[in-house]
Amino acid sequence: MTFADHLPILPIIIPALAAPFTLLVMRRRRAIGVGIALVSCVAMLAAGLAMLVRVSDGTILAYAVGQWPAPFGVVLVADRLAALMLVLTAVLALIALLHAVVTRADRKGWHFHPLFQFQLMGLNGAFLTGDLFNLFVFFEVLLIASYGLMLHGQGPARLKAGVQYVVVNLVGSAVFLIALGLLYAITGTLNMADMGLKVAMVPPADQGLLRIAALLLVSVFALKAAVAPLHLWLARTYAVATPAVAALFAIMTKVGVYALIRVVPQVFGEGAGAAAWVPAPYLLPAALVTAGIGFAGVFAARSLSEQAAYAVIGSTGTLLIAVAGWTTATLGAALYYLVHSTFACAALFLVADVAARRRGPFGDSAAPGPEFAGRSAVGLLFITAAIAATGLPPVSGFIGKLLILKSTAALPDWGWTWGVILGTTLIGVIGFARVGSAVFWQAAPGDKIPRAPISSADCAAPVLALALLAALSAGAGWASAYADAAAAQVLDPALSARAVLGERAR
Amino acid sequence: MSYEFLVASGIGVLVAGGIFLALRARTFQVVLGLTLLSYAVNLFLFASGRLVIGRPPIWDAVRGGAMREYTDPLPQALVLTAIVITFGMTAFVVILALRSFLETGSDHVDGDIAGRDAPDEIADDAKAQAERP
Amino acid sequence: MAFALTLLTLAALPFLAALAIAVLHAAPRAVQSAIAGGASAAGTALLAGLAAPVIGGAVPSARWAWVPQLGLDFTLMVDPLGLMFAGLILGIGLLVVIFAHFYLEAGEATGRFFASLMLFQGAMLGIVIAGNVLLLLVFWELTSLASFLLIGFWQHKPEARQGARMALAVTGGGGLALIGGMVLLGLVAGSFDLATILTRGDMVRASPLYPAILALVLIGCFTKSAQFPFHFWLPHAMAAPTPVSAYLHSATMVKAGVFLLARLWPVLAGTDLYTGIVTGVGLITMIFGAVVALFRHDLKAILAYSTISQLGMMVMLLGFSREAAVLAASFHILNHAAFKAALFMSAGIVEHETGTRDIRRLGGLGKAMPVTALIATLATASMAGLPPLGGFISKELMLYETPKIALLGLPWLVTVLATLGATLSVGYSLRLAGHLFFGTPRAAEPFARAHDPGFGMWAAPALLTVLAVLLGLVPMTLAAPLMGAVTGAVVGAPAPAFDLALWHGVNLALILSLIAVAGGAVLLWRHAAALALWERARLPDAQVMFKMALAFADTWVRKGIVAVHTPSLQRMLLATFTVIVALVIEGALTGGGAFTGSRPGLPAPPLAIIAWALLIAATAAVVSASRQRLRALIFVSVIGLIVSLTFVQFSAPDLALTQISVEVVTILLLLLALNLLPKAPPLLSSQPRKWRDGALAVTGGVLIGGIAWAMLTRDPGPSIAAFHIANAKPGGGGTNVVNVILVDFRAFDTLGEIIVLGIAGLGIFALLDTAARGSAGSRLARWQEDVPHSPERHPMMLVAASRIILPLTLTVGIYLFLRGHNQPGGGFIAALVVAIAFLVQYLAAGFDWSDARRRFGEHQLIAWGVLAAMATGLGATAFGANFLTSAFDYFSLPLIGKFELASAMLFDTGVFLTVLGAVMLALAQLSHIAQRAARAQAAKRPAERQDGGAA
Amino acid sequence: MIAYALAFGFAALGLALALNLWRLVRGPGLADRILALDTMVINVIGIIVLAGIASGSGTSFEAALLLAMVGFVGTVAFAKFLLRGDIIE
Amino acid sequence: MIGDASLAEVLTSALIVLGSTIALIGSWGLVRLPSLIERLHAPTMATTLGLGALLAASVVWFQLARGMWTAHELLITLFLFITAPVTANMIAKVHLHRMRLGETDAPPGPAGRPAPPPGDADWATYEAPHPGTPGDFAGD
Amino acid sequence: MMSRLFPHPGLSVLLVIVWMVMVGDFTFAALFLGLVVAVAVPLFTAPWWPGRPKLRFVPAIGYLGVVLWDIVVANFQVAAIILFKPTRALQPAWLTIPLELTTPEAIAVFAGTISLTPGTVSSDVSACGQYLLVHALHASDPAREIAKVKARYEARLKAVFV
Ligand code: NA
Ligand code: NA
Repeated sequence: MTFADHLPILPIIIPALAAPFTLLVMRRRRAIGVGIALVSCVAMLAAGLAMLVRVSDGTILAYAVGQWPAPFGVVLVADRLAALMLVLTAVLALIALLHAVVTRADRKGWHFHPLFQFQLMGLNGAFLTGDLFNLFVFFEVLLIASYGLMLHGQGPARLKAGVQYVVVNLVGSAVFLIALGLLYAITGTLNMADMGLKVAMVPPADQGLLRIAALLLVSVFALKAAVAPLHLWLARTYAVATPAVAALFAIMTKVGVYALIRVVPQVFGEGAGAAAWVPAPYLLPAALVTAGIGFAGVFAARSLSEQAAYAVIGSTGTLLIAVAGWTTATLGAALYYLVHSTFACAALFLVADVAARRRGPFGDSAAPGPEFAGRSAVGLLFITAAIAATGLPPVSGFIGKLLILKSTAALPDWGWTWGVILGTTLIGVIGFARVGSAVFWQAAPGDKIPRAPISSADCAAPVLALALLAALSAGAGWASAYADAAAAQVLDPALSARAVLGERAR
Repeated sequence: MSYEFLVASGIGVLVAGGIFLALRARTFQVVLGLTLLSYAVNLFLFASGRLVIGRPPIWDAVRGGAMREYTDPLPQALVLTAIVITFGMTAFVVILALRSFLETGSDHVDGDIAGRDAPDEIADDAKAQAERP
Repeated sequence: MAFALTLLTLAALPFLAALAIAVLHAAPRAVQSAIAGGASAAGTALLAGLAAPVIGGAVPSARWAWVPQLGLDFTLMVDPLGLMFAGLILGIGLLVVIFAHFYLEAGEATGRFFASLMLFQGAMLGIVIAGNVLLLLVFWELTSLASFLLIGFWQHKPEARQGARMALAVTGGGGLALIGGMVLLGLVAGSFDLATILTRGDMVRASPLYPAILALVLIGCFTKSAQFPFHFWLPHAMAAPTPVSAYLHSATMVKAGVFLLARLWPVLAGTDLYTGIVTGVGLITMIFGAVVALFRHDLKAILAYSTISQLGMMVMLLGFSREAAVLAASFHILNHAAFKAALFMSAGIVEHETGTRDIRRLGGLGKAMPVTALIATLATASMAGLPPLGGFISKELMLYETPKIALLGLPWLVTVLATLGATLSVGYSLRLAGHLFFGTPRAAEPFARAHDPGFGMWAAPALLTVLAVLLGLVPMTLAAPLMGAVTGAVVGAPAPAFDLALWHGVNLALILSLIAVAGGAVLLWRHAAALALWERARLPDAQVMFKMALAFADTWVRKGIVAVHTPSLQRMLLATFTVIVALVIEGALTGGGAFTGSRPGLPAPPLAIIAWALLIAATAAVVSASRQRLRALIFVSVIGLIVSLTFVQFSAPDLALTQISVEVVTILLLLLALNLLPKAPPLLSSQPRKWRDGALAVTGGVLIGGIAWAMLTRDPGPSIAAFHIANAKPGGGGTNVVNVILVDFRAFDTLGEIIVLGIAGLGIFALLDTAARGSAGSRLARWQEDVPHSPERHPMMLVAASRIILPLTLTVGIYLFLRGHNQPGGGFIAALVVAIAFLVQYLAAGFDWSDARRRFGEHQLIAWGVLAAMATGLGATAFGANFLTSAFDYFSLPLIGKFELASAMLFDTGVFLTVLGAVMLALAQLSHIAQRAARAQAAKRPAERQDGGAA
Repeated sequence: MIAYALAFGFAALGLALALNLWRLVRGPGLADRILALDTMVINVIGIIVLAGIASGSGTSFEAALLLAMVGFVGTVAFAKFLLRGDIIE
Repeated sequence: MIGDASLAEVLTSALIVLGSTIALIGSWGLVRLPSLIERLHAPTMATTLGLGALLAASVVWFQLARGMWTAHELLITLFLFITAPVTANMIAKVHLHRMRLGETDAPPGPAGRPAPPPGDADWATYEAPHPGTPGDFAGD
Repeated sequence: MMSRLFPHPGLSVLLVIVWMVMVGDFTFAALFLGLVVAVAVPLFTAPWWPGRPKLRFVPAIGYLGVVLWDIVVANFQVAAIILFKPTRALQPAWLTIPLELTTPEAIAVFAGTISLTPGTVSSDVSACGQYLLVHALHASDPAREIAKVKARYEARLKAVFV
């Protein structure tokens, strides 16, 4: 048993330790607390990258927590997809944390850093676990932490939105538990791989229950992913959240998508009887509508943060359009676009904040404010972020959308898909251009804002996010190759079954 | 009348009550609704181990470690976890509701606010003509 | 790959220049324009180096892999067509930079200007030398973005912002269509490599997708090249500084569409569909643009519409699908680039010098600014197609081809309309020159200011005009080789023999152009009358329509979005529950299988039925009394009691214990909160809504109850729990299997669970700590008891009981904790019991008294609890086992005898601490703000009494 | 014999619960409902004890103990709420 | 049927019948007695002799029939003896309080309202306990 | 030393008993743990019960016996009342009992005893702490009731609490 063998659990342990420590030191020694938080994020990134390297050859690491063999204990499964999500999370976390610290947003209320670390623990756990109930637990961890973070800074708007966000998710959790109970009652197991094998043996008499359970579970994931019509909770929640937090939340809807990608092929794939590919008839239409609504929202929104929030919805829709294909090509395209859209939306939230901090009373709303220092620079950041979010060249979103277009061309409904993807891009472009030109070009009567100019340090985080997008475009060849490999791995549940269950898999 | 019917119908009634209350407009009613829902969910999860009388999953020398001697312990463990989590969530939402009431002066679930706060049209389009020299 | 480096440099130069200028945005203008000009010059030089071999037939190209999965490679290639365009882009680019250097006013953001300009140059250059259609798309959209920035350069002008957005919307949108078309094209042709695609024309034209591809590609081209009905953005783009108009909107960007048509000519051209659409659209555009140009008064508007018209002519020629027509188009591209750029710059000069662009306020400028007049007049003559200028030759070539094309089955139609177009272009050209430089000044003031600018400013247009003249005088020597090569490249075959000359003897073409000239003269002569006619006829304006469409979309999309997304929790939940219910029904209907299983039911004794009745009644009461909140809470605790009893009955002692203790804490929590909430608020929901929700609720209840029934009446299959039971004692060292699962088999869940509780505690603290401040604080201060209360705060008997209860309960708690591993109990239950023991103290003796005796901070409890649990997990790794691996052993001491120590106990301690901390944190904090409220109340009372006394 | 006694006991306590329910629903005052709830707890303890005798195992004993220990907290809190509004002050 | 077991059975059965009967009567009293303050007396029976007998039955049964020495039932009695008077006291206070408020759903009952104690001090429910007196236990 | 280790010996004894009763089997291990608890818990909870009263054991035991007997008797009396006495024949009454006990603990035990015997409920204490308000379910002669409880309980309690 060497240190390397514990690799899969590190991304969970690191924040789980960092959180209580920051909690203990924060009150007296701020700097140390922030230091711990940053170090923890870097360590997480390191662990993620190590895992990425480790699994890039196709190996699937299975880590039996408590050394109880799967399916009896909880097992962590690190494959290409998990590693990808972990690295993505860690990088995003660094960006968000950087912004929070630089803009001192972390001081606007209690316990930002412990909550932040716990949030990351929940995310990493959700990406790693190979056990359905454990997935529920980690969902709850990341949710309760997100409640705290979403309310960070408080104020009426956040509290109002908070009530709705929390209640909706509580209902979601309730449904999750019902689905779990039903699945356990039918299959007698909680381990995903094991359940994938057991569903094949479900007698005809229980097929109805099986399908119901599957539909309930999928609908929970759809709620987390904010798929129309279950997306209503998202827009205001994200728009009012502290920008650094909102940036981190860019990954939250992706958790729902991830869960779909992870669970459907593994548990409800071929041979799942009545539950085979259970979301199939609904996912594509819902995704198309979601994408449409999202970018229509971008078009209709009246402030940068609101646009960012709707862009999250739109990007999730676009992403799920590809997922709904359930082929290696489409899933690969989806994974590439997932990474891209996460950073793009995060960048939007951050740029919106940078602008709002400079426009004083005008915030990031489309009302023309006085000129402010570095307007064209911030404007340039916004344009880049907007290009990325809409998927125009030369940023990675373009490549992502090309991948999706190309991979979906073979599918029966490609006409709809293409129409929506290209159409939403246009709506998005127009929307961003309007609000952007109002915020960054139009000067209201009365010149520069009479406030002390803000140091441009707060541009660091958004610039970093955009730089990552540039890298993602430059390295698109490698990235999409990895994404395809990850997709292929996910779509072959036998692989992970063998890795997790060993000889039990037969 | 079988126990199975009593439990199942009980769950159903709790769910119905929960959904109805969750759809009310006052935070406190919604909290009550969520409470009912969580009772129902815990019972449901518990029921996934079926109903067994007089065989608690506690080892004794006589019965040893044979599955059939005991009721299914796993759902019980899951429910325990669920109860704890639900308690945490309920506590949080209760206090959030109270806090939002204190902040906004209304215990309406939407804080008595509908629509958005942002200006309704982009100034650029409206002011375009006016601005022209 | 011999040319790889050259090509790469060629493509990269403008971008590097843009970057450099952006970095040096504060540097003096000279530096910036030097960089820009230098880059353009260098590029031109590189290109010149390539010219000879390319015209000689070589096609320098280089390829770097980028996204293989996509077929997107970074391929660059320069063939004659690309060469010609690249030449225009770089050469005219250089001149524009020089012109702009003198044109821009002092204090303008020259950095931003030149950076954007070079960004555009790079993008445009990319389009014409891209060897991969996907790469071409990248550059294509990039030009739209660059033009967006350049048109909007004068940010303070609303027309600039709107013009920029319109251009972006139209060309960008067209670009998206083009993306669709190109990806389809690539998929059909089996490759995205341009060279390969060009060889697979037949395959493409044969494909059923050909119409779709054609439509999408043409939309892209037509929007970019401002073809009717997508032309309207171009005049609005004239809000840009004149150098931009000269560069993007006459010489280069608007020709991108023409370029792409030419580029894909071998693949797409040759079908009736193609000829029909492209010729038709080009022809209409040519005439339409010319007519409008004839009646505009703004110099730049006239030039813009003339550009539209000229582009229409080129598109039409390409539409003919004939080699000779392609030659004509190519030659006209060259001519137009030369004279139109010159004209834009001249217009810029005129505006610069006279301060106006309104042709009605100008005139007779020939005396005031002879040089400009000479340059502009010659350029105009070329535009009018008068000999001996290049424009004349290309027009001749066109009119020579038109009779060979039949449109709508009418062989003469194209000829007639083309001649009409030519006539009109003569008309607006003559008017431009005539009304500008000849005759008498129409307004004194602009004329007074007018005089020729410095050499720097007229050098560029002069050079271009000279080019335009030479293209007419010595076309063969100057352009023939290039034209031949270009035509060959476009048609993908050796070009037919041709002769570019002013004089081919008297033929139809010559007669037609004489008619055109004569007609043009007449138009100039009768212009006033024609203008009156024009202004009476109100033709529908595409731009107005576009604006209306956008406004309409804006209004209704916004209305829709706002309507749907009104942040209403009730709506969110309604949607959620509806979806859930619908899905369950769907599953039940399509899934099949039996409703009731075969498991024999357990007969229920009367007592059970009574308990059930209690549950139903209590639930009903909670629902019906949900607004008499205290009563509702009483019924809630009845439900809790029945649920606990259920757990007892069905062999779940641990659950019973947990339920009982959680119940108490929850009720305390709700009571604390309720004290500050309205007790019996007015009714909100309307009656119909209640019925709707009721129906949904009942459906949901029936469905979930039904599922539960189906589940309960089925015998369980083999379960992983068998392993848990079998290994609880031998493997986990405990006889309470549930507890062993919690602290060992699935301890990982428990770890997450306590963390959830801990986070909840932290979140609650963060929420309540601020409650004393801001509006919440003031509201707390204004807090009123809604009913008169008893003055007694700490009833004696309660206090007395609480004193003895604390030690007793703690003892029981310790007991429950220690035995948890083997008997019902455990860390969580113990923690709740202990918490309750302390809460009783708070309840009896009050917050201050109890809090003063508190030993540990709740935050510390939570932190140490999580750390203890983590430490247990990590401890295992120290022994080379996996995280959270448990260990236990039996020890024995004299007297005391055999006892067990299990690492799980340490883990359970972590659980205990966290739960205790979280529960205490939540309730203590909550009671605390309630108390602040009470204090605020008490503080107010004496004041009131005094008021009473005074009254 | 013991079986009959147990049957009688369960029946009697069940009936008691039903009577409590009547008072619980009928009220009239909140205090009456609270009292009914308190009595219900006592009767449930009795039922659990009987069940323990019936099953011959002590596993359900702690449930009864816990009810006896913390059951009153709810009752007291309700009462305190009616008296003072603020249950912890 | 002579012997421990049968004795145990007889004893246990008797105790069970006694206890459950008392509990039932208590609940009946809760239903039939005229007002809150009278009803308050009824459950005391269930708490004391009712549960007492049942717990005794349990002790006897496990002791004599099963040979398991269990006395932990006594703990339940212990806790009930501590808590029952408190709950009764609190509910009585609520009754007193509401009588003064004259709430319609809290009729005084046959005994009517209590007379104030001799001296100038009123009952604690109506007048905060004077500092230093036993009533001021927590010491405000 | 002993007093610091056992701030309240009576409580410690009670806890040991409670512990052994809970554990249910007499092993040294159990006793040892019980002793640990009996020492630790009172020490830990000392601040929560300032000024604990001292009490005499023997009288306490006696008192307990009397109370238990009275409870049983009272149960049957009240049962009879509930079952057979019509409401109109019921004579509920408020008893104001002058207190001789002075410590809150003693008064609490006294009042508790009264409440535990069915038929009487201690309802309140006077603000001055000198009177106890008791409600009697059926008291034809309130004065006799008062005298009885004072004689049977209060007198004995004065001996228990010193
Ligand atoms: Na009582
Ligand atoms: Na009594």
